[in-house]
Amino acid sequence: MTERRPARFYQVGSFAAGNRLVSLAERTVQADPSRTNSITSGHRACQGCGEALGARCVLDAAMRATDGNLIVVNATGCLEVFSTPYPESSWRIPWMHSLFANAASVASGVATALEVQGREQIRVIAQAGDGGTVDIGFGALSGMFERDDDVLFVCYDNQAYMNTGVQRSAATPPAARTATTEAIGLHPGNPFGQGKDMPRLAMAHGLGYVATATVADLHDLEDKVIRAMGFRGARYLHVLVPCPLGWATEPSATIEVARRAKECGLFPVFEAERGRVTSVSWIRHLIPVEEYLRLQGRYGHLFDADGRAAQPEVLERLQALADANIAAYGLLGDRP
Amino acid sequence: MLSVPQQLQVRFHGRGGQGVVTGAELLAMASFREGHYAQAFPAFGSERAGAPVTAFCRIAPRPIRTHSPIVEPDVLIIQDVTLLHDLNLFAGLVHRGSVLINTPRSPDELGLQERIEASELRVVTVGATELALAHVGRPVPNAVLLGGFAAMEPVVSLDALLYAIAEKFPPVLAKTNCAAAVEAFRFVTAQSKEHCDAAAD
Amino acid sequence: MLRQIEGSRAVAEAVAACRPGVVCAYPITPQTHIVEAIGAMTKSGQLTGCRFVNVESEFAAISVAMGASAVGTRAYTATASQGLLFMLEAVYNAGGLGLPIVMTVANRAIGAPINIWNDHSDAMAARDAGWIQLFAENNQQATDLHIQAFRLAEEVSLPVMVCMDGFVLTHAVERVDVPSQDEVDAFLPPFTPRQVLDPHLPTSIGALVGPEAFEEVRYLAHARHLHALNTIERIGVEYAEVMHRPFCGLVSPYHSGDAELVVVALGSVLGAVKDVVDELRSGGAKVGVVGITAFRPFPLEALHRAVGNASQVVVIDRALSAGLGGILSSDVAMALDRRTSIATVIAGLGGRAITEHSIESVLRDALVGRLEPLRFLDLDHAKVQQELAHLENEGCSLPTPDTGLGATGLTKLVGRVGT
Amino acid sequence: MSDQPFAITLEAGSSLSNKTGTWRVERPVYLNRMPPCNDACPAGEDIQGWLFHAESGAYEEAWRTLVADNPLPAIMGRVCYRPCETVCNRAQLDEAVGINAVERFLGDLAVAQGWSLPEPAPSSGTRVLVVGSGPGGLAAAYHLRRLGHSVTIHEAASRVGGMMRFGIPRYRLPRDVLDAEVARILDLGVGLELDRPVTDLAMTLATGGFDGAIVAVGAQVGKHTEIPAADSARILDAVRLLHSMEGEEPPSLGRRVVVYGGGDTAMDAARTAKRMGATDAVVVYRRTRDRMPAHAIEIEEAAEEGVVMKWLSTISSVDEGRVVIEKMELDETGFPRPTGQAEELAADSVILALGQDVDLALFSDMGDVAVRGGVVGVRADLMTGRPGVFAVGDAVGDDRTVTSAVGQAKRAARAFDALLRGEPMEDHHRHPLAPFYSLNTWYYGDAPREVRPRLELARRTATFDEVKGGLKEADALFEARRCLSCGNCFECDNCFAMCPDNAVIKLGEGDRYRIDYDFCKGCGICVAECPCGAIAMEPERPTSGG
Repeated sequence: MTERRPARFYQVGSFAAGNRLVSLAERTVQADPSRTNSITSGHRACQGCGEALGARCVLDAAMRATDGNLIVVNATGCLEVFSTPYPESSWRIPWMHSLFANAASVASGVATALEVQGREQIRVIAQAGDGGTVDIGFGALSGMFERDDDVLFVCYDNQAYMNTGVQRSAATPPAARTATTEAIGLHPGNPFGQGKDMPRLAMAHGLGYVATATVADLHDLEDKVIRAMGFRGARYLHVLVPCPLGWATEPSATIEVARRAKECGLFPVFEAERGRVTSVSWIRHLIPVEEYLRLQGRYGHLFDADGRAAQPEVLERLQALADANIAAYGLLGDRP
Repeated sequence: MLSVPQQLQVRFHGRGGQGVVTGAELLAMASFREGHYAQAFPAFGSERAGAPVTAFCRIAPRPIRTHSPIVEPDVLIIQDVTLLHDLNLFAGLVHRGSVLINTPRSPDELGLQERIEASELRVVTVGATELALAHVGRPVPNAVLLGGFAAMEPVVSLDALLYAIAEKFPPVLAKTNCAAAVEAFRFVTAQSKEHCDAAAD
Repeated sequence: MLRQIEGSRAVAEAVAACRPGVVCAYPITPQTHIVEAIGAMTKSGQLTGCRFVNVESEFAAISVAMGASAVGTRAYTATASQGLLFMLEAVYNAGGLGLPIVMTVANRAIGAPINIWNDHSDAMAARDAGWIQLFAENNQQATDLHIQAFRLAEEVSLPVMVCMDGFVLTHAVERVDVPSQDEVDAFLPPFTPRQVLDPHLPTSIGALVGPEAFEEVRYLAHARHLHALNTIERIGVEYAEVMHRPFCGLVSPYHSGDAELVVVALGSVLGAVKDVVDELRSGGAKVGVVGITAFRPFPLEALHRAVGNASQVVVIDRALSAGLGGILSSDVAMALDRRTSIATVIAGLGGRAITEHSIESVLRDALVGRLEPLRFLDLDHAKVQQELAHLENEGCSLPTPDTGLGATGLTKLVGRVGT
Repeated sequence: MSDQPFAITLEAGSSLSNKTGTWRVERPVYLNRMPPCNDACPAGEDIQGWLFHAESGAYEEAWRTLVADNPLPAIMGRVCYRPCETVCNRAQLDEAVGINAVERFLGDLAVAQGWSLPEPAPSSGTRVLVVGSGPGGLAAAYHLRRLGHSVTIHEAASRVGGMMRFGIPRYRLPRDVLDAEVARILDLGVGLELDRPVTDLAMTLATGGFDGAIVAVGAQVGKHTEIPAADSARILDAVRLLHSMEGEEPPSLGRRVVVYGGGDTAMDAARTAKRMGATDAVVVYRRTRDRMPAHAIEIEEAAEEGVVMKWLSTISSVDEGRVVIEKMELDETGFPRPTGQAEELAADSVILALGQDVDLALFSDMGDVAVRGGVVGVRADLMTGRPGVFAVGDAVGDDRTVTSAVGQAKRAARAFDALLRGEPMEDHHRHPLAPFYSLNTWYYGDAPREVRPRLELARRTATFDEVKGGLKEADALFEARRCLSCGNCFECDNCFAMCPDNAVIKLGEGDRYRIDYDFCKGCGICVAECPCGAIAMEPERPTSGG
């Protein structure tokens, strides 16, 4: 993560994917022309899909970390649907889709079999959207965690069921509008006080490694994937991947939205080992939550036509959530 | 080899924890050793320790195809005397059937005369629990009781039974159970002799 | 080697002899003894090169097996009843993907009302999942079928379900010849998967298939099943030779060749039926029985041949399709000529004992043409009449299921057998 | 694949046959924008261009890129008023890039390393006269020489350098630096004739057999104003004063000196007086500070050195040892008018710095050369009414800085060359400007508060002979790397890395990227995440696309 690599302040493109002034090793995997492109062109994801990008970043990094010895199990969801509609597949790595709820279990089977075959050098990643992780897939996931099977489970969190038309999931944030939590009535959008803190739940299983990341910081995301592949046993990576369709954002804003989610404190980016938080990606330029929410149509009901706060009390509650994260994780680091 | 009539059907009664099902299995194994065809199976239930448990054993000279429960047993093996109060205990027992009861008391003391005479039953008792406690140190009468059965029914020999016990149980447990079974065998043999003598009078 | 052994134990040892790489299961009565035994064998070291995975549900059990199978490892699991239904989504998926998993189903009724005893409702609920379903008549067959199941599954790239009646077989201690490791090795070659997840030859397994190709996919699955009919017979023959067993193929006929009345049934009830058949034949009645070993793929031709010229077929159905009646009998009907009449006997639901006596009375009724198209064996008529009457007072009048169905076309099929 | 289950199992990567480019309604295109620094540089330097090389420590390459436009970086790095830094986008992020300091670093490094200017092109046989050896003259000579023309400079003074030597005090421009960069130009084979004032250009051209001339005479004549003064009063001219600082005996000014005027020259005079031992140096100016023509930096530095400013004041009379000052006030139009209030100031001498004029007598016999308001009339390409005769620097007015003189000299030289070759002056179209909002500054490391003072410090350390010190190599590198590369791709790989459709093709170091329109869905992430605004969306043309 940014804190781990030597800081190169003032430098041109210090935080860009690549930087001609630093060694190839210090650039992102995505900056490398020889990257795997684990999910290749021609997939049917929406314009500006954060999940398509996130999956490529995660898997390409994992491919580098495992020297190409990777098998991926995919839960049902957008990622699976847009990547493998007969007769074309976008995957360039061994990939299997079984069901919505059982990706973790199938991955357990793959990992166990590889162990029996004495081919432990081949590593296994199970991946799912937030629905396949925190909701329908949670039982299988918890079982895989508890058995400490040698699987990295990656959740591409776009905070709702996008594949079926943007319905609410247990990862949908408060006040967000979905097809099943419409922005109408006394309390528009998703209720406060619900949902699962999945990374914390993963940590509660005592996993060797748990981390969160966003598609906005490739260095951080890739470092965590590579780090995760350095562990054996069950691991969990939670990646925030904005969805232009479900969040009602500009396709071009995907990265910016993810960046703001982190910079306002609503999405804490951190690493944990054996249930303890070991490092935190600091907020670089703290922004009020409005600057994050404003970009998204799913929060449109919180602002009036002129972009002024239509429901200040709701914004305050959301800001309070961000502030709580900032305090809980020390997201401002040692800066005033 | 000891002969079996066309088919001998045994029903075991006991309580959860007394090894009723194991008793039926042991008898089947002994019969197998003896060269017969046998089939043992429990009366499947969701009972827990203490509840009445029933098990069955079929013994035949040729392959047993049926998997129906035994409705008309030739022999009852009652591992727990307190079950005698249950009227259904004797349900389906054939005329002139045999009953082996785990108790130190004599059949006469059990107040079964009426029933015995009505069905011309042959009732044998042996204090298997006491023997088990004495030899095995645990009140598990199943194997012991089978010693009595071997003496009572000319279907499985004592050797076949001891072989089955040795095969089923871990060494120490097998040894002590065999000892108890042997004693039960002798006891019943003696008892039957008396019976015959008495009958001869 | 000949042994007096519990059915579950015999099956466990047969499966172990097939050298599975991954065995996973979730506890459910009456399947537990099988996986307990295999688990013990992996722990004791008796079964090497195998991992036993304690999963958190049947859904995970089948899924773990799928993952293992997808990387070319022989995978096995066992379940029953609610467990099979809980994993059913993945059961269909494994069937669709053609992953050669072998699964024991210790047949048990499905609640509600909750019931732990034997019938075939669970297997019937999964009959269209694309799996091969084999039914064992006794524990010797259960043992043998598991060994053939692995060979079969891997040859035709389809998962195989070996069904054995819960408790009746799983908990019965019988004389079984459990094949030795050498014998099994001689019969069962190492697993070479049709499709495998491999970093060196990446493929994408489990695509989204639209209307443009879905029907073709299903057609090919059907073709694969029909092809399996021959494979089952071929493997049966080979197995009989290697293991010195009587051949057991798609169906097992018994005195059916010259029979005018043929009983068709699945599983452990066949033993009792055969006893009854002997009994009736000794009385001169021309009765026979055909046991169905392969329920899926369904052996239409083999069954047709086995039934021969029988004018009447009585199907003993150990499951009920409420609102229709027999499930097995519907399939059997497809294998019969028009002139052959067929009657369904619903028997042994939820562990209800099927006694020789009851079977015999059914057959005697059939022989004199007094068997209704649908009969519930040993039904407590007093009880149901009372309940129906009660309902009638409530204002809703119901036909009694057995006579009620008598009004349907099925009656026309019932002909009298020469007396 | 044949044995694989039909439709259920698919070939890896087969989606490449699905050309998603058809989804696109807008397409991203790479472009170059004009960085504000380049846009603002009077010398027309490609600042971003030479910073790019400096960033990687390729200093000689950086210097060569620099001198392609300006042969005097060491001088420019000292005397330029840095309009580039005023407009630098980085100023809105933390602090403007210290362009001038890096330029000076490169200039000094080149002198120290003895790097020589590029070899001239083969001789064109054309002879060009350059009048004056100031920045304009030297730059013109340099560019013409490089283009293969033979050049002769006629310098009126007995020493080379013009106003750089006789106008800019040593403490701002050490003479060894001046000499070194001049020598480097002369080494190219530029002829220099000292003490050769050109009084009649037409005649000089004719007699000298020149094909043309570039006139780069400086504003050397101090303006005067009538002030009642006692004979004993000591009044000098700033231009002369500064001139006399070179070589011959400098005049004595006394302890108390009053400078009259508000331009850079006034500041130079006051600060020079200070250095000559004056205890008081007072600048008297009739308007307010914000109207002072002198550059802010000059005023600051003068103030730091103890120079006192008297705003809204005029000198009404001068006597021995004192001057009388009248207070002024600004009228509503902002024009100063007398208040009548008088005030006395002790003064041993008064220096007049009221501006300079150019002596344009050399054009007197050229009817076709228009001279109006003390400056020569020139076209956009700096040619006077007489074909082949160009004028640059002070002579054409403008802001009369070294930097603009150098810039004009370059343009004049190129125009002259084009004229001689009979080619039209190629007018390279200017790219659209790269404003701050076109950048995505997230990707540039910020300078935390604590290091900002250090930035300034690194650029100026007071010494006696030279006010500003040079940068250490580390600081120069650090400074160069602060450049945002506004409007021009620096190959950060963001577009390549962040395209959800892998539709950006990396062409390799130095070759930038190409959009694969077969697959680009036109989401615009590459545009949004380009740090320097070098990609833009444009409407899809119906005919093209994936």
